[in-house]
Order: sequence, then structure tokens, then C-alpha cells
Amino acid sequence: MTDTVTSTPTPAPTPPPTKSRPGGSRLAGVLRLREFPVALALIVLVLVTYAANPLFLSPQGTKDLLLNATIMIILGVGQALVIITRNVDLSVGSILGLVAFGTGSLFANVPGIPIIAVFAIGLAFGAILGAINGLLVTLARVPALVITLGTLYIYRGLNNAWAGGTQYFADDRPDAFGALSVDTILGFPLITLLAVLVVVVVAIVMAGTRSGRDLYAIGSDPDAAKLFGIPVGRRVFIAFAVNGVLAGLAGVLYASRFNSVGATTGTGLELDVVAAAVVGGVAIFGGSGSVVGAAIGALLLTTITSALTALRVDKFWQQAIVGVLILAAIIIDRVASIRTARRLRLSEARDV
Amino acid sequence: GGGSESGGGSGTEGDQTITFIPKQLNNPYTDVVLGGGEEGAEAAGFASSAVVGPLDASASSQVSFINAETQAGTNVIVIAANDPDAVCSALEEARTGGAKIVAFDSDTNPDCRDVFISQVVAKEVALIQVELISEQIGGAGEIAILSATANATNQNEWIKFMEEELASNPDYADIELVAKVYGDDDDTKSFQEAQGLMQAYPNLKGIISPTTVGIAATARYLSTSEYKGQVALTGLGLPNEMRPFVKDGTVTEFALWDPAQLGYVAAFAGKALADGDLTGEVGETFEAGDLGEREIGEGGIVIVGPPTVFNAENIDDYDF
Amino acid sequence: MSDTKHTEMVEPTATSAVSADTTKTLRDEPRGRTGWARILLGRDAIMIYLLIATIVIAMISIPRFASPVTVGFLLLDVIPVLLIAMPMTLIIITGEIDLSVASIAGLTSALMGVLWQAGWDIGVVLALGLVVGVLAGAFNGFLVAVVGLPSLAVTIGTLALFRGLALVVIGDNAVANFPPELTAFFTSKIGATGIPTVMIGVLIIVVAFGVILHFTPFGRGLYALGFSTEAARFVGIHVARSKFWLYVASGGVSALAGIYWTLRYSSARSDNASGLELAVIAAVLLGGVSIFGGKGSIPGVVAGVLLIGTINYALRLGRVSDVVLIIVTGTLLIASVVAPSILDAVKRRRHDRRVRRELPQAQPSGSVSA
Amino acid sequence: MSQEPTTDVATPPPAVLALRHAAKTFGPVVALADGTIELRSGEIHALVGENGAGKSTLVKILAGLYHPDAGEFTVDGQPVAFRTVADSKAAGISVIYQEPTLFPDLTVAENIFIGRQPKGRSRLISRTRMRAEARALFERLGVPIDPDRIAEGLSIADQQIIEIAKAISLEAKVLVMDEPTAALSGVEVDRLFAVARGLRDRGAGILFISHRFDEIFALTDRITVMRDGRYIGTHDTASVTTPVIVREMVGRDIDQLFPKVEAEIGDRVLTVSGLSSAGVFSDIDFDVRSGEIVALAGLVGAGRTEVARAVFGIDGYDSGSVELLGRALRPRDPQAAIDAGIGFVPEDRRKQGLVMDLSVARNATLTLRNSLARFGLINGGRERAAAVEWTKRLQVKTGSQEYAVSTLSGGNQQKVVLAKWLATEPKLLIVDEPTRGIDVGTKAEVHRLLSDLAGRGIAILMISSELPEVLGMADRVLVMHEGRITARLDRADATPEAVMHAATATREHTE
Ligand SMILES: Nc1ncnc2c1ncn2[C@@H]1O[C@H](COP(=O)(O)OP(=O)(O)OP(=O)(O)O)[C@@H](O)[C@H]1O
Ligand SMILES: Nc1ncnc2c1ncn2[C@@H]1O[C@H](COP(=O)(O)OP(=O)(O)OP(=O)(O)O)[C@@H](O)[C@H]1O
Ligand SMILES: [Mg+2]
Ligand SMILES: [Mg+2]
Repeated sequence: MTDTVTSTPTPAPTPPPTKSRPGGSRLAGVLRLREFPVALALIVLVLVTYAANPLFLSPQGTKDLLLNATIMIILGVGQALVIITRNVDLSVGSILGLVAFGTGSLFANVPGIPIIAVFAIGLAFGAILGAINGLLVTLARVPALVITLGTLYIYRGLNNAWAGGTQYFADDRPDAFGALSVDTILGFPLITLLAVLVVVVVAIVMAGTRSGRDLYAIGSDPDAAKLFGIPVGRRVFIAFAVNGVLAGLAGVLYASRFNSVGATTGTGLELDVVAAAVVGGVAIFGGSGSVVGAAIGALLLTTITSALTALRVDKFWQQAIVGVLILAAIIIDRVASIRTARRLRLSEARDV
Repeated sequence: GGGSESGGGSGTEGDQTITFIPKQLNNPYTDVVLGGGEEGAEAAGFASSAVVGPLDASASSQVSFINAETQAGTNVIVIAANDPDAVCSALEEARTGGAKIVAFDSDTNPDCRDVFISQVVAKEVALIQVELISEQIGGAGEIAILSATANATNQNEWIKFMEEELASNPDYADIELVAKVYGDDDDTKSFQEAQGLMQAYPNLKGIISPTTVGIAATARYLSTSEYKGQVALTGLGLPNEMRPFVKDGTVTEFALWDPAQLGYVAAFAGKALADGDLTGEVGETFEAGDLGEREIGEGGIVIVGPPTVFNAENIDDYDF
Repeated sequence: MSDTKHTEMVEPTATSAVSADTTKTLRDEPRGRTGWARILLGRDAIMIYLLIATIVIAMISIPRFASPVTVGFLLLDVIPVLLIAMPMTLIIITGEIDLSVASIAGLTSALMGVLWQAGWDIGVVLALGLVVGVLAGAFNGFLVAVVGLPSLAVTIGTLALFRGLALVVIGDNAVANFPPELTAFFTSKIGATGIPTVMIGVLIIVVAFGVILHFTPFGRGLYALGFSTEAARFVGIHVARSKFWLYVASGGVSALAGIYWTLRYSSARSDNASGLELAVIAAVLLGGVSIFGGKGSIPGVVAGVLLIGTINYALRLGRVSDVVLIIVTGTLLIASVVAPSILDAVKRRRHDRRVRRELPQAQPSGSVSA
Repeated sequence: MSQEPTTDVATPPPAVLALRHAAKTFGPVVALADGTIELRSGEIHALVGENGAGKSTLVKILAGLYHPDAGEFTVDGQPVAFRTVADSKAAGISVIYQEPTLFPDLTVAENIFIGRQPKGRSRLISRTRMRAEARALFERLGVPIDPDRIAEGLSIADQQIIEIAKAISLEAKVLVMDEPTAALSGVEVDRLFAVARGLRDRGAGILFISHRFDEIFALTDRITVMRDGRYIGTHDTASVTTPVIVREMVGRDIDQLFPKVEAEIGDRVLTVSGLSSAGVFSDIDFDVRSGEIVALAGLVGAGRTEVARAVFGIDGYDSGSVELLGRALRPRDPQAAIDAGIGFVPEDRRKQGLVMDLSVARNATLTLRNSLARFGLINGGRERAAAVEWTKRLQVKTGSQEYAVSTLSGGNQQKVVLAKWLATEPKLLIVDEPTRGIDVGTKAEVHRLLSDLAGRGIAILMISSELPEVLGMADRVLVMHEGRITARLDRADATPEAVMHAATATREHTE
């Protein structure tokens, strides 16, 4: 028999037979985490590459790995927030581009502007762009995919119109600003620590606060969320705005790390970011997954490129391998959820 | 002048039009080239000049711009091809409509243009870069090339000459070319390719990047990493972009021609073609304004000028 | 059992049953439109009016736009999007999506280049190109329809995979020397009409998809399963099978687009058609297909594709920068989904006013069952 | 007529909640023309009315989900205008909607406490406390549901129980329940009633909507009747009888609720032999003859729906066979079953029976899409004609054939489901809970319809959890318990005691 437990007509039974998980099975809990397979893949990848090419984990190698992942991690966290609410933001590449160019232009045109002010302005700029997405999605109640595909084009167009052929180079920015993405603490680049901080804060909010949990509820069933009285519009709007802020942060950091910012900065990033979240176990239709997973996904995707190069795998194979990895992640996720469902059925059948 | 027999919008000498189609809009190098081009167009006496082009440097995106120009009856189309063949049939159609085709910067298939205005002799560019890197690494060791897109005509031609030179010239016997990678003229991608090279080839001594985006991105990576000063870098770069890296010692020397001259000469070649003074035969000459007389060489190629080598001493004398 | 027998059977029930209509309606409230009004004022019709208006404005304001040459160049430009938009429309109507289409076109192109370079017969090259597209589509179809994975995620994966395979196949080479007769055919026009010859084939494909979607039981099923796969299953619709074949069709048509691309530009490269997927989806959505599935039509999508193509071409002819073009495209896309909800809001407001007029705010109830 | 409209009654305890003369329209449809309800604290108040009478609409106004077009609304005597559901919650109103609204990806505990999760010392959500509180709630309801299980895949009954747990945990002063018992079995209903009475005794006002009169009379203190979107009147439950209420609801007398007409029973249409599916059901053997109504009775969760799904081909099975008119049916192929002449009215009409966003017409002809085609192409004219014909025959009340079927009331939706299957002229009709959530008037109509169909020689397999329906309609009753058939009773032997005994079968019955 399957789960007849809940409807057995036997008179009110003694307390529910569910046992709280004893401490010993904490390991089993970890193994069942959605993030586990991705994290495992990442570890295996790094170890294999390290075995073949020890330079891969040299201080410089590690630093490069982390730096490469930093921007993607921040974008992945933001995207995960939005995807969890059953939306998507395809305009992040364009937002990043606009903010990065804005950062370059601030330094070039306002000599002596404090770095902290640039960060503040960049984040605010990102917030505005994200908020526009959020407003359009929530007020007009139209699908985010369409809206953000539209703003992907519009923001990119504005960036082109604003920048024209102008590019700002690393030289135009203060050394201290560039140093953010060069200096390290205990081998960790400063901006990577910033990204880790972002992950931790957002993860705590998502898991431990009511509004964070609301986002999951909304993604799980938006209609039910409305019936329930969750302020769906406000929450989704905030998710988009926060995603904008994070894309803005990524834009500022981009300007710190890379040489030039111009009209095309950040082009084509959107699908990579979504892929990072998906690889990290964020369900594309919302309701489940975590920002930690998305961050690990981002780290895995950026690491694979470096690893293949370090392993001297023919570069023509790299993209194909990334594709296989994305598919593998989705399939593993599905297998895991089928097994969870079976486990639930079995355990409830036993309870009869 | 002779009567040009343009079909669509035939122009008498007074109202001829010229349009520049670069690989991609909003690219600093291109902007310098186009600046020279528009100046040249005015000096050569075109009634109007325009710049149109795609925002991305993809192979086929230039075709619809060529089509639109064909239909607009433009007399001279000046193009830097993203793909030598993809633009061909569209250019053929433009020629049928009476337009003259000038390729510049990056050649099309020779069959579908009248002349090609080249920066410099391809081989000369290649040799200069090999020479520079050899000097910087002391004539021995592993080197790699970080190029633009895998299909870029001009880059591929230079790389071919470099490979030949490295193989045949006994001076370079101790230099080994270990890798060719492509940054797609994208800042981020070039940056990561440079980084990958360092890890994959721990003994790497030098990098040649024959593209302005690639050399700048690589320089930025080197200057922020422990490889600064360890790995030599040269190639083709814009002085304005490379200045900080020359000053901080990441890069000692690199080369480039004056991009503005490229556009300038192209405009005059277009004018001569449109007026019927030039047909594209080898040995013909035309007057290129301030830059004097130019001759059409083998394969319908016009050479603009020798490349300049930039270093800490002279870089402040240039502004482009 | 015959029809008439059946009628007799239920009729008595009907007559003896309650006939009170509990669904009261308001006076002078616009009812759901019927017949011609529905067609002439529908979403598709509006797209077509918009297209016609755009063409007329372009003809007036842009010199030389009104010419057969325009027709030729414009159509040549939109063919790949138009082709891929057909299966994409059906796929989106079922509530799925296919982001890998452009990569399949690129893979086809790369394979054609390599095979042709290796000296294979061009007929075989074309056939194999098509076969690889169909296989790629079947792979997507297997993962989405049979395994049941979310299509957005799957096709982001195959977007990378197929493009990666294209790179593996052809690397950084470009193959250009396809038979001139063939490449010439792909840009040739039908007489003096300016219409490209290949449009005949494209038209056949468009009509075929239109008929399948709008006039066959299969098409009816697609709308139903777009809204609810479970309810669709209960009326006998083969959900997995339908979706699988749509992805196969998408792969096949994407391969055709890849072949067209290769031969029109006479250039087989790994990056052909890259980024086309978003352009196709933008056009399909602009054409009135709901990204949530269940809504959309082929005429609307054709109008959407042509609208973007026309604006595109007109702006280029007018030497307006591509910057403006992408801003216009984005704005149109947003407007196309936001406008209906603004209209709805206006309608609701008008409705509320009418209601307040008709229903006195406090009327004594007193109504007792008689 | 014995009734005392409360509007006239001299002010006894003041109403904790009062909605008067409320109106709500959707486009041209007037869902609620003059809705009035007065709920006192410490009472259980029934709201009854035919399908489409506007009960759910009224509930959604109370919940703050709909904004009324007209009317006055007071809580504790103070006028209120809820803008969102949150406002009504804040005012102490807790609602169980007609359709369960769980978040499938969240755990059961989180589903109950979403938006008001207990916090720990760190001011973050404390999962331990949440789990413990959820467990305490289930104990109070007497049902063992694992609070850590995700809600995905729960049966409708479990979902409904979680809704109830959610609502009572709010300790609201007003609890509104829109057909909470529709998916529950007798035992669970009893427990719900006990809880409801407990809440009432603590002073809560409870608004209870149901189509089952036995429940209404067993539980409630007062009854408000609605018809056609209008308030008709309010009665003390003790001083009124079912016929009175029914007459007010439908505006006429209902004489015969279960008009079973004897039909001539013919040849075997459906033969099911040895059907087993591991862990779901086993050794199911039965047949249905033409003109016969066979009822599958049993408690919720006995596996009746699963058997029906396997017969129809929605689910597969491990062994056994299904034959229609002597020809074996292909497993897992509903289209083959339809072609062979089976129609299936599923239990969940919103998810399975209808494509809610498609028009009434399209829904009605979905089953016909193959037969409406000539040379593979569908004839639009014939399609429209078929839709009009069948919705007319079943008297579907709708503004237009083009309206989305989601805009119809529950009963009218069920009629559309029936219409689309009758249109296929089936030889065997499987109906799973055909009158779930359907009002008396329509229910009688559905019963008459089924009876008529049987009279015309159609074989009918009916699954129902309502004993009177089973006993009234069936020629033969098969009782299931834990995936097995535990009794086969002829009409004459089918007493309530016999059926219930087999449904709660002890070991000796199953072996
Ligand atoms: N969103 C909507 N759009 C249009 N019409 C609607 C909508 N919701 C309800 N209606 C209509 O309003 C009327 C009342 O519906 P309601 O759901 O309130 O009935 P009910 O009394 O709850 O019926 P049931 O007992 O079947 O649940 C019906 O005619 C229905 O078709
Ligand atoms: N959607 C579902 N997901 C998971 N389990 C389900 C689902 N529906 C039913 N079940 C479970 O399957 C078992 C058999 O249920 P089934 O619906 O067949 O019972 P039934 O006798 O038809 O009852 P009823 O029709 O009255 O609901 C029950 O334990 C039920 O909880
Ligand atoms: Mg209702
Ligand atoms: Mg059931």
C-alpha cells in the first residue's frame, strides 16, 4: 500500500509516527542536499586538475580561479533570488554593462571621487535598473522572460548610445580601486570575500526570514501565495531590485578587475548566469534551490573553463563540455527528486 | 573624371556618396579608423559620407548593411570584412548596382572588391611582432599567440607568416610557439585566455597578441598578477590604451600603424574608383590627399605605411 | 449508437431540469465578441495592421523603401527567423521553449562545411546536415518529453553543447567554396518580383505549420496541453509524443535555417546564427504567443517576424543606428505584453463605473424566497 | 413558510462580521448581486446555495481577495474595506478556500506557518519550533502527517487537512470554510467537526459551506441561503428542515434526489481481470454490463481512483487485463480507451477534467477533435455546432461559449466535463465522484442523467464516497479496502451497514 497513512480510519492514533532525524543521519541529510552533487563535482574537478597540473592550485592559480568566479557568483546569487520566485532576469548582462561603464565614466569625469561613493552610486544605479524590471513585471503582471528580454535589448541600446566608441581603461581609475581585485587576504582576493559575504547574507535571509521564505512560497505556487495574503507583487519587486543591486555590484567589480569598459561590456552573460543557477540546483520553475547552490554552480562553471585550459584540453571541446555539465546537473537533480519521492512513499507506507 | 555607370543612384562627381562599414561599431580602434575615413571623404570631395555597421562583429551581420547601401545607391562602399566570404555575394550585388567596393583593415575575398587598403604589408607586421618578442625573451623559450576571433582574416594571415618565420628563420630556432588562443576581441574572454595560458604553460616566456583588445586585456592581467615582468607581451595595440602598461613595465614594446591613415586612404581610393580614374589593376596609382601618391600592388592591395614601434620613449608623442 | 438516438436519450432530462439561469449579466456591458468582430479586432489582426502601418510609414518617409529590391533583401534577412519561429511557436504554445535552435543551425553549418571540404557530394552534405538537425532535436525532445526535464534548463544546456560540437567539428576554419550555382540559387529572385526563390519553400513550411496548428486535432491538442498537461492526458492527448515530435521538427527546421544560412552567405562556420534564439523568441512573443503556453497563432507570429524585419530594414535604409533598432525592438516587445494589461485596466475601470451606476449602493434586500 | 430573516430579528449578540448587499461582477457576469451574511461569535453558520449561487465569491470578498463593487462590510461593528488578504488576516479572519492552496515545494510545517513562522533566539526562523508546533496541531486533529514532508504529492484529503490545520492555528475570531469536507471521509469529517465545535465554544465565529445537508444539520447553528447571487434568508438550524432549505435554494420543490430507473441489463461491456499494481491495488476482478451502474465504494484512499485510472490507461499496471466488448485494451493509452468507447469523468475537475483557461466550446469538443476532422483537418463549423449542441443539452450556464471555463461555477464546470464525454457517445462511462461539490439541484440532474444513460444501454462505473448516492444509484456495489475488493453486493443486499463493514474491512474480509 502506498500512503494510506493519512486517511486510515483507525481512531486517533498516538502521536505522529515521524521520528525526528537522529544526529547520526545528519550525513545522510547532507548527501541529500540539492547542492551536494554540484559541490562534489567541483571538488573532483579541482582535484583531478590539480593532480594533472599542480600550477592549478598555486597561489596565483587559486586567486585567478576565485577572481574569475567572483562576478559570476554575485550574478548567480541575484538570479537565484529571481528564479526562486518563478521569474527570470535576462537583462543582467546589460545591467552589468551599464553600471560598469557608469563606473568608468564616474572615475574619468569626477576626479578624486571616493571609491565608496562609486560603489554606492553603482549599486543604486543597478537597483534602479532592476526596479524597472520589477515594476514592469509586477504592475503589468506580465511574464518576466518577455519583460527582461525587452530590457536586455533596451539597456544594451542605452549603453551603446551612451558609450558610443568611448571606452574607459584601467588607467582612468585610481590604483586603489583596481587593487581591490588584486590584493588578497590569506590568499583570498578582496572582491571574492565581498562575494562570499553577499552569499552568506542572502543565504541567511532566504532561509531564516519570513520574507525570504515568502519568495519560495511565491515560486512554488504564485496563485496560492496570493490567496494566502503574501504580498506577491512587493516581494517579487524586491527580488528584482536586489538582483539589480547585485548586478550593479558585479558591474562595479567588473570595472575594478578588467581593463576596459564600454558599449559591449557584459554582452551575452545572461544565459551563463541562468545556467550557473540551474547547475547549482535552483529549479527553473521556482520554489526550490538555494543561493549557496547557485554560487557553487557559478564557481563550477567558471572553474571548468580554467580547468580545461590548465589540462590543455583542446579548447574547441570546452563549450561542449560545459553543455554536458549543465545537462548532467539537471538530470542528477531529477534523479535525486525521484528518489526523494520514492523514499517518502516507502517511509509513509511503513508507517501504516 | 570619367562617367561612372552606376545603376541605382548614379552620382555625377558632385554628389557622390561613400559609406563605411566597419567590423563593429563602438570600438575604439574602429573609431580612429573611421575618423580618418570621414576626414578623407570630405577632402576627396564626396557629397556625403556615412558610417553604418553592426554592434557585434559577427560574420553575416554586415550583409544587411551592404544590402541597404546597395539599395540606397551609395557610390562607394568601404568595408572591413568580418568574414571574407560571407559578405561576398552582397558586395557582388552592390557592384552590379554600380557601387565601387573598397576593402580596408580586413580584406574580403579579392573577387568581390576593387581594392584593398592594407595597413602594412602583412608579412612585415608579422615579422615585426616576432622580432619584438624574440628581443624581449632573449631569443629562446616558449611563446603563445592570443588572437581575436578564430576567423579574422587579417589576424590569421599574420599568424600564418609568424609561424612560417619561426619555422624557417634560424635566429628563432630556440623559440617554440606552443599555443594559439582566441579572445574574440572581447575583454573578459581575452583576459581569461591569457590567464589560462599561464597555467597551461608554466614555462611560457612571451605572448604575441596581434589585436588591440587582446593585447590590452592581456596586459591588464599580467600587470595584476605575479607574472608581471616575468612574461613578455607584445603585439598590436593602441598607444592610448597601452600607455599605463608601458609605463608600469608590463610591456616594453609593441607596434601599430596609424589607423586614421587607413580610413583616409580608403576614402581617396574610393573617390578615384568612383570617378573612373582607377580600375583596381596592379600598377595604377592615385592621389591620396596629404598622404601623397599610392600605388596598387600585387593582388589589388594598397599599402598605407609602415608600422610604428611604441615604447616608453615615444609613446607620449601619439594620441590615438 | 446513432446521433439521433443519443439526442432522444438526453432530451427529456434537459426539459425536466431546472432552467433558471444563475448567470445574470449586466445591461449594456460589452459581451464577448463573436464572429468577424473577433477576427478583425483580435490580437493577430492588430499585429497585421501594425505591420501594414509600419510598411506604409516606411514607404512614405524613407526614400527607396518602396521597391521590389526591399522585398528581396528584407525577406532574405528574415527567412532564418521566420523558419525557426514556426516550430518555436508550437513549442511555446505547449508551454515549453527551445533555446538551442541557433546552435543546431550552427552545428548543421559546421558539419556541412567539413563534409563539403572532405569532398562529399553536395546532396549528401545537405541530407546529413538535415539529419544531424533532426537528431539534435530528437535529443532535446527525449530529455524534455520522455525524461520530463524542464525545457528552459535543458535547452540552455544543449545551446552550449550543440554550439560546442560545432566548434569541435569545424574548429576555427571557415568553408566558403560551396557550388556557385547553389549559393546563387539561394539569393536568386523570382523574376522581377524581387521575391527570393527560396521563399516558395519557406512559404510551404509556414503554411504547413499553420495548418497543423490551426486545423488539425494535433494542433487542438497542443493548445490544451499548453494550459494543462494533466487535463490533456485525460482526453487522450499523447503529451510526451506530441512534445517529442515538436522538438524533432524544431531541430529539422533549425537545420534548414542552418543550411540556408550557410549557402546564402556561402560560409560555413561554427558561429553561424549565434544569438539567433533570442531574436526568434522575441519575434514569436511579439507575435502574440504567450510564454506560459496555450495562446498564439501562426498568422500573428508571421506578422511579428515581418514587423521586426521591416523596422529593421527600414531603419538601416534610413541609416538609423542599430542602437535605435535594439531599443525599438525591446520597447515593442515590452509594449506588446504591457499594452493588453493596460487596456484591461482601462476596461476594468470603465466597467466599475458602469457597475456603480447599475447597482445602487444600498438597496433594501428584503428579498424572501417566495 | 417557516423562516425568520435575521435582518428583522431584534439585535441578539452583535455580529462579529457582517457583509450586507455586496455585489461583485466579472466582466458581464454578475457573480454576486446582493450578498448578505451576518456571523456572530460563538456560532457555526452554514452558507448554502446552488452551484454558482455566489458562495465562493462572497467568501473571497470576506478574505479580502475580491473588492466588492457595492455593499457595506463591518467587522466588530466597524466598517472595513480590505485591500489585500493580509488586511483580512489582520482583522482576524481566516479562510479555507474551496480549492486547496498549498505550496508544493515547501514542507508541510512551513505550509502551515508561512508568513508567521516562529522565530528563535537569533530572530531567525526556528525550524525546530515550527516542526513542534505543526506536530501539536496534527495531534489535535488526530492525523499523523510528517511536518517535514514536502507538500508535493499529498492526496487531496491530506491537503484539505493541512488547510484546516493552517486555518485553526491562526486562532482567528472568524473561520470561513468553503466546502472543507468535499474531499474528506467520515472519520476525518467527524474530527473536523469536533475541532470546529471546540473553536466555537471558545468564541470563534465559523462560516461553513457545504452541499451535504447531513453535515449542515449536524454541525451548524444557523443557515443562510443564497440563490442567484442574492441573499434569500437566514434560519435557526433547529427550527428548519431540509425540504425548506432546498426549496429556498432552488426556488422550487425537489421531489426525487435519486431517480434510479430500472434499466435493461445487457451484455458485458467492461471486463477487468486480475488487475494488480504493486503497492496500489491487487487482484481486481469485475465486470460492467450495458445498462448497468456499478458503484465502487470505499473510504477515501481505498484505491478506487487508481483502478479507474488504470482501466482508462492513464496509469499502467503490473498484471491483469482490461477488455472492452471482448477486445483487450492497450495499457497506458487513454486515446485507445476513448476510441474503444470509454469516457472518464475524473475526480479533480480543475486539474484533470478541464483545461481551465480554454473556452467552454473548446473544452466541450476536446474529446471530439479526432472525429471532427475530415482528411486530418478539423471542420470549424461542425466543431462549433457540436459545442453548442452538447452544452445546451446539459444546460451549461455561461455567458458565452467563448468564455474561459474557469469563469463557470463548480457545478457548471462539471456539466461541461460530462458534456465532453457524452459527446463521444461512450459505451462505458467512468465517473469518479461525479457530484463532488455539486449542489442538490444539479446533483439530482446528474443522477437523472446517469440513470438515463444507463437506460440507453451505456455501462457506467461510478466511484463515489457518498453512501446515499452509491445506494441510490447502483445496480451492484463493489467495496474496496486497501487496494482490494472486499465485497460485491447486489442492489438488494447493499445496506449502509454492509458497505461500511466491507469498507473498513478487517483481516478476514481481505484474505
Ligand atoms: N473569476 C470569475 N470570472 C467570471 N465569472 C466568475 C468568476 N468567478 C465566479 N464567477 C461566476 O460567478 C458565479 C458565482 O460563482 P461562485 O464560485 O461564487 O459560486 P458558488 O456558489 O461557490 O458555487 P459552487 O457551489 O459550485 O462552488 C458563477 O456564475 C460563476 O460562473
Ligand atoms: N495525487 C496524488 N499523489 C500522491 N498520492 C495520491 C494522490 N492521489 C491519491 N493518492 C494516494 O493514493 C492512494 C489511493 O488513492 P485513491 O485516490 O485511489 O483513493 P480512492 O479510493 O479513489 O479515494 P477517493 O477517490 O475518494 O479520493 C491514497 O493513499 C491516496 O492518498
Ligand atoms: Mg464555490
Ligand atoms: Mg479517488
